[in-house]
Amino acid sequence: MKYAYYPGCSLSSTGIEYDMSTKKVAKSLGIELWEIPEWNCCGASSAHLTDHLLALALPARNLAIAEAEGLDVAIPCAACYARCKATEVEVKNSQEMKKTISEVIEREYAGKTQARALLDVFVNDLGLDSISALVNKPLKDIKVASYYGCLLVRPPRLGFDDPEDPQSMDQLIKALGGTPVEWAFKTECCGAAHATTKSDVGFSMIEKILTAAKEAGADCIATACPLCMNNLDMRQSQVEAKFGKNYGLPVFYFTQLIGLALGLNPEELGVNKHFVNALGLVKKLLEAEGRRDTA
Amino acid sequence: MSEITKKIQEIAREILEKGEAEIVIGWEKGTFWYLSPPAFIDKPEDTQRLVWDEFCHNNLSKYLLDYKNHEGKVAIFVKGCDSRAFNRLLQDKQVDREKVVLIGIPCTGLKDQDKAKSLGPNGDIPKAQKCMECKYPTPLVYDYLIGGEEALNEVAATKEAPDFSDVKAVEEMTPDERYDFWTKQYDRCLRCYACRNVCPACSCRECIFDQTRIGWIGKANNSSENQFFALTRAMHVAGRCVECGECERACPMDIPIMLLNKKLIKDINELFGKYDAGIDPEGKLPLGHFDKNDPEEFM
Amino acid sequence: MKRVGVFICHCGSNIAAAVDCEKVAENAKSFPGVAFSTDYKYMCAEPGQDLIKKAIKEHKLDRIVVASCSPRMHEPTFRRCIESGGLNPYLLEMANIREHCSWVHPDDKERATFKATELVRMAVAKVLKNEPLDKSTIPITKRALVIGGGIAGIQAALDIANAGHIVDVVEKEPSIGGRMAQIDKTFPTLDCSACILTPKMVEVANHPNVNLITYSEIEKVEGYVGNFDVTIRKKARSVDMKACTGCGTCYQKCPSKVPSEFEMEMMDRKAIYTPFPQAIPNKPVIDRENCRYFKTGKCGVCQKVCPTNAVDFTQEDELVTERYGAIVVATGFDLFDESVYGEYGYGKYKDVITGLHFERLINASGPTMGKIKRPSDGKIPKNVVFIKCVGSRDEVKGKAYCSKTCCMYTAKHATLVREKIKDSNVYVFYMDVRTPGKGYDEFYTRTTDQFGAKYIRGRVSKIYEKGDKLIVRGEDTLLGRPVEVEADMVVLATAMVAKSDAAKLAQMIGFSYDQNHFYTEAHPKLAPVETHTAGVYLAGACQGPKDIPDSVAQASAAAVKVCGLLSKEEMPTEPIISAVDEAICAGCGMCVPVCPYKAIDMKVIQERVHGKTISRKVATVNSGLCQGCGACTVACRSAALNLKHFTNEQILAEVDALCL
Amino acid sequence: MSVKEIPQNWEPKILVFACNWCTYAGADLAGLSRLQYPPNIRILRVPCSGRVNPQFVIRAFQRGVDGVLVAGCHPGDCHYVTGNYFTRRRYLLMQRLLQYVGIDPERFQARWISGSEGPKFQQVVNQITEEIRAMGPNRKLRDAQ
Repeated sequence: MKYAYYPGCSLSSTGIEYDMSTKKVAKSLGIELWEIPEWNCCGASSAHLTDHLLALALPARNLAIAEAEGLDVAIPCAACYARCKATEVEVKNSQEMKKTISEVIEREYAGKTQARALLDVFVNDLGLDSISALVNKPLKDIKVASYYGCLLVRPPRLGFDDPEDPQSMDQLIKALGGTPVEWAFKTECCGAAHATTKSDVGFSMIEKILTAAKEAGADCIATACPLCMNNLDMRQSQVEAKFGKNYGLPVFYFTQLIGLALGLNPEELGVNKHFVNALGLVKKLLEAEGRRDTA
Repeated sequence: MSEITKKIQEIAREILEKGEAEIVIGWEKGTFWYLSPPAFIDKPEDTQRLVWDEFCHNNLSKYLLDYKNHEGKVAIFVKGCDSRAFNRLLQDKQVDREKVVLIGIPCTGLKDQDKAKSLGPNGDIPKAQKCMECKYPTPLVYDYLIGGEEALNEVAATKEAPDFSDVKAVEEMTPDERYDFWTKQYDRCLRCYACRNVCPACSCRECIFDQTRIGWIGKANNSSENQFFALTRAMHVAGRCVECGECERACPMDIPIMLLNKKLIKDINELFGKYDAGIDPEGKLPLGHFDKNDPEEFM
Repeated sequence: MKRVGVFICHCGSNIAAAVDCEKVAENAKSFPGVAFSTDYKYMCAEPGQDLIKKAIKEHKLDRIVVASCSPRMHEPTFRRCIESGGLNPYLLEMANIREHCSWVHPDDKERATFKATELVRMAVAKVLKNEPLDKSTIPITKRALVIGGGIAGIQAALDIANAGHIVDVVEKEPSIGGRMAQIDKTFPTLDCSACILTPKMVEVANHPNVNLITYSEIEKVEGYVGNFDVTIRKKARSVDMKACTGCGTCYQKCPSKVPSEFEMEMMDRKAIYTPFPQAIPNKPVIDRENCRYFKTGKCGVCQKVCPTNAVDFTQEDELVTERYGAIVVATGFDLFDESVYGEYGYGKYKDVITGLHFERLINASGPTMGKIKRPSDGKIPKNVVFIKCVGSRDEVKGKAYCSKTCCMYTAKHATLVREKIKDSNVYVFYMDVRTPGKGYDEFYTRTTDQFGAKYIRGRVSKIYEKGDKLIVRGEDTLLGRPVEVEADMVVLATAMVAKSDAAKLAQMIGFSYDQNHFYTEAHPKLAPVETHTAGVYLAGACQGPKDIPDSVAQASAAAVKVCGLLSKEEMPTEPIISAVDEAICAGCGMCVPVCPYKAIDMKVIQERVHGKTISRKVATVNSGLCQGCGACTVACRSAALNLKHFTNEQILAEVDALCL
Repeated sequence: MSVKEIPQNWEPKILVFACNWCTYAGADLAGLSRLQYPPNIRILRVPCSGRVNPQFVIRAFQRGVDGVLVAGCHPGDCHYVTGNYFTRRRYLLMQRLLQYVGIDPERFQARWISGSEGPKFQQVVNQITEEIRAMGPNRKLRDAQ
């Protein structure tokens, strides 16, 4: 199983642990990731607000490189995925756009290569059975709130899961031995950049998600987006201060949870790089494991 | 081969002696060494005439039409292609399965009669074209099997698949070249209807080419009428041809009739999905049903 | 010698302006078989027709060609004309030299005249091979079948019965009444549904011309208009209908409790039961799957307590076959599977219910005796949210169509909540409010203005539980703002969908259905109650979402069609149908699957061959079913099948004539 | 075939098999709407496009027609419910077979034209007439006369 890998810019900065854990886990699961050489920014957030052609051309270049290699592209970041998917679909459905794009990027791109969310690849290509077969440290007694965010399963019809009530990450958590909690905020907006520009708006959005996860009885949150991670993890203490709450909810990339369940070293997965202490929960997990072992 | 001949004679004798059938249809040696015409045996002692060799081309299933009103049972030997022909007749409701005893012969392919004639008995005679493209060398339906399951597996391994390269070659010509090609072929046609008479898909009580009162076709033997015959015959066997190649073998003028049949087979597979005629006598015929999602080219 | 008369019409100047009609008439004189040819200003007018009739006599004409307008316009006129002139009406052919010639080639008289001449030559060549055809008749069985005993079926049955015809009503459930029986009140009048339905149920049950066959299903349908042979499976009730008095002792004593389908599983019924108190027939059936006696062999309480010994465990399904002249299909609808909307939490949260649940909740004989109580804890809800278009108008998750009734019944529900719970708040999330019906918009206006229901234009994105509340989040698209409502109960207006077995019944009877499995009417405007199969009519929501008035209207319309049919002893059949030449037919059966009307069967014939009698199979065309499309003629390689009036010989003659 | 070979005063002759319920009605509508098209077509009325035997088509070419159009209701709209679905199957094959024996694709065409598509009828007739006019008389499959 081989995919072109498009990490995107967040995964070499704020989301570095997403990149670390993705690579580690992919290797353990036997997925070969071929990082697109000299990949460029997908243009997320800025490009599609300013220039439609630019917004398509940027991801198209990366997709074209993968297409020449005959590979579909696995994309961890939800925003990169959304931009790449939009490009793929538009090029695939318009001869005219295909021509224009190929001229702009000076490469052939026919829309044959598919943009695939990393979660989709794990759950639907590799399959839950193959993953659970390799689990040796099940996430027993860990209650996880699967948080998909706004972009991962949208727009409807193009996505790989139900856009309103997605299930794939919940099933993955189950396959890892954990317990997905029932909650209604799976696809709620995390506020994106509002936390920076209009913090009162942004913070209240984060507060809603964290409160809902806590009330649903979650021990932690799983995510598939570096920006969601920023908001839920980095901003958590600020939200706690502002609203006088105390969540203490560690946030994981789903890849980190897979890694933990596979028994990989937490530090190699970047679990130590979070703002809200995540190692505590890991320790609890390991201790529980130890108790079970000795019992 | 002689071993199979022995088995054939034995089983035929047994069938006649036990009264399982009144007639056994097989092959015997003909006037020339490269011909093995059909034999109609009704006495146990005559079964020694039966043979099996590389020239047992005749598709015996077609002869069952001559026994439609016969009260007793008829036994016939079937190669892969004969068994597809039998299914063809079954699907066209022309034979009663209960009234036929089928003896299957796994077939490793027969030799080209025309080449045999010119190369002589010691020549290196190639396989017949139809056998080089045979997808079903083993009988699909039978009551007895010569050589048992083992032979079945052995022969199954020899199966081939037509690559339609000959059809593609014609397709690649310009329209005028194609027209010239076919005109040259069908200008030779004598309208002897031998192709029709041997064809297991041609089971009409009265062929339209014999219906002079409607006037589908004139009696004149000219290109136009010959082409009408060629195209109409092709359309009538479309989706029904079992690829036994008998039409082409029977043609005294060497017209490549299978080249038309194969074109239709290729198109049916491309347009309406994979289909081999004479495999499932219960199935739907390609021109006997439709799919709402068939290709749309007529908008 | 055949003697053809050719009549070229000028149609005033409509034809004559572009075609030299005299010349065409002159040219036609030289065509083989033409004995007389002339032109005239208006062939269809009285003098024109007289001209034809006179010529038939004077010139001993035995077949006629009229070159004029489209045969789609005047073929019937000229057929009648030559018939009164003494010829068989099918010895007519028309050449369309107006729509297909003069009107489309107004500027080139020479070529238009040439074309008209050729069209006439084709018509002459064809008419020479025309055969006289006679309309035959098929007998009509004066008995109608109504499938489905809901309001549509009841209405159709009553109308047919009142016209004096015998009608059987087959209902799958133990009682007639259908969906309307489950409904509490009806919009826009808010009269009690049972109060207007039950009298009709009683009327239909007591009608001397109506025969109710409940707890029964259609097993097989054969035949054709006027003569449908229908096999009905009467399921074993396990109760002797004649002996049972409907006293109800059995179901009072029965120990097995089963969630009641009628009460939307919010209440229990017994294993021996009637679906609801006003059921007709008011005689119970045993639900064998849930009956202790049938499961364990022990119990039999009902049998012991029955004062008339009516309980009979040994009853078996019974198959009866009856012949009918016409069929009305009124099988109704199902509700969309709302669990598809995971974000609404139906099935997860007890207080998220459907409109039909709500109907039972508010019904005086329902599980809460008409008090609106939440299913979870029985509390009276203060804040009630209604969500419309759940499954309707949603191509992604549901159905693309509008379910038509939800706007009105949601308005009704909103009104009823406000009426019954004085301090309640009602919120309705909607996409559009569609109220096309008499008094409908006035009702909706009262719901908002008088009863104060708050309508919010926008979709709901999610519902989740918070304590004992349901948080409903959505968008108010008019204000462009997200909204959040703390609700005690949420009611989903789920889409109406076709019955799950709708396609099966349509295939059995032999008519078509659409991609949503609603039955297809013969014409969306001009034949809305007919199907493509003669003698089969549609009523109610099986054809598409409908409210009660529409269903009743369609049922009466279907009944009129049935009565029209049954009022005759026999009906004429179109003679342009296929025919089999048995001498040629080889019995291969290729024609059978291509016939859209199941008009071709195989039959066995006997014949003598070489002194022996043998039997063989040949195709046979049912003249009652054949509609004359000719599909079979092309499937038949040996041309044993031929279509009358469009025979192979005729079409070949036309092709040949065109090229002379 | 080059333009030179086209004889003077030659006019193409095109046979249209039109189903009674859609295409024939569409042609009537073209007339009612006075939509002009070249007078080269001859409409032969059949109940359904499913009635058109491929043998009729070959016969027309034999007798000297320069082009043939088989036209009927759009799939799904057949007056006889399913006739045109069989037409579609049959003529998808027939069209390919005719081309295979050398008939130019323009000479045989099939189209769906509904009773409300007068303008489409006009446009299809215009197009086919022009295509065939440009190709010249058909000599393939013709009787030697």
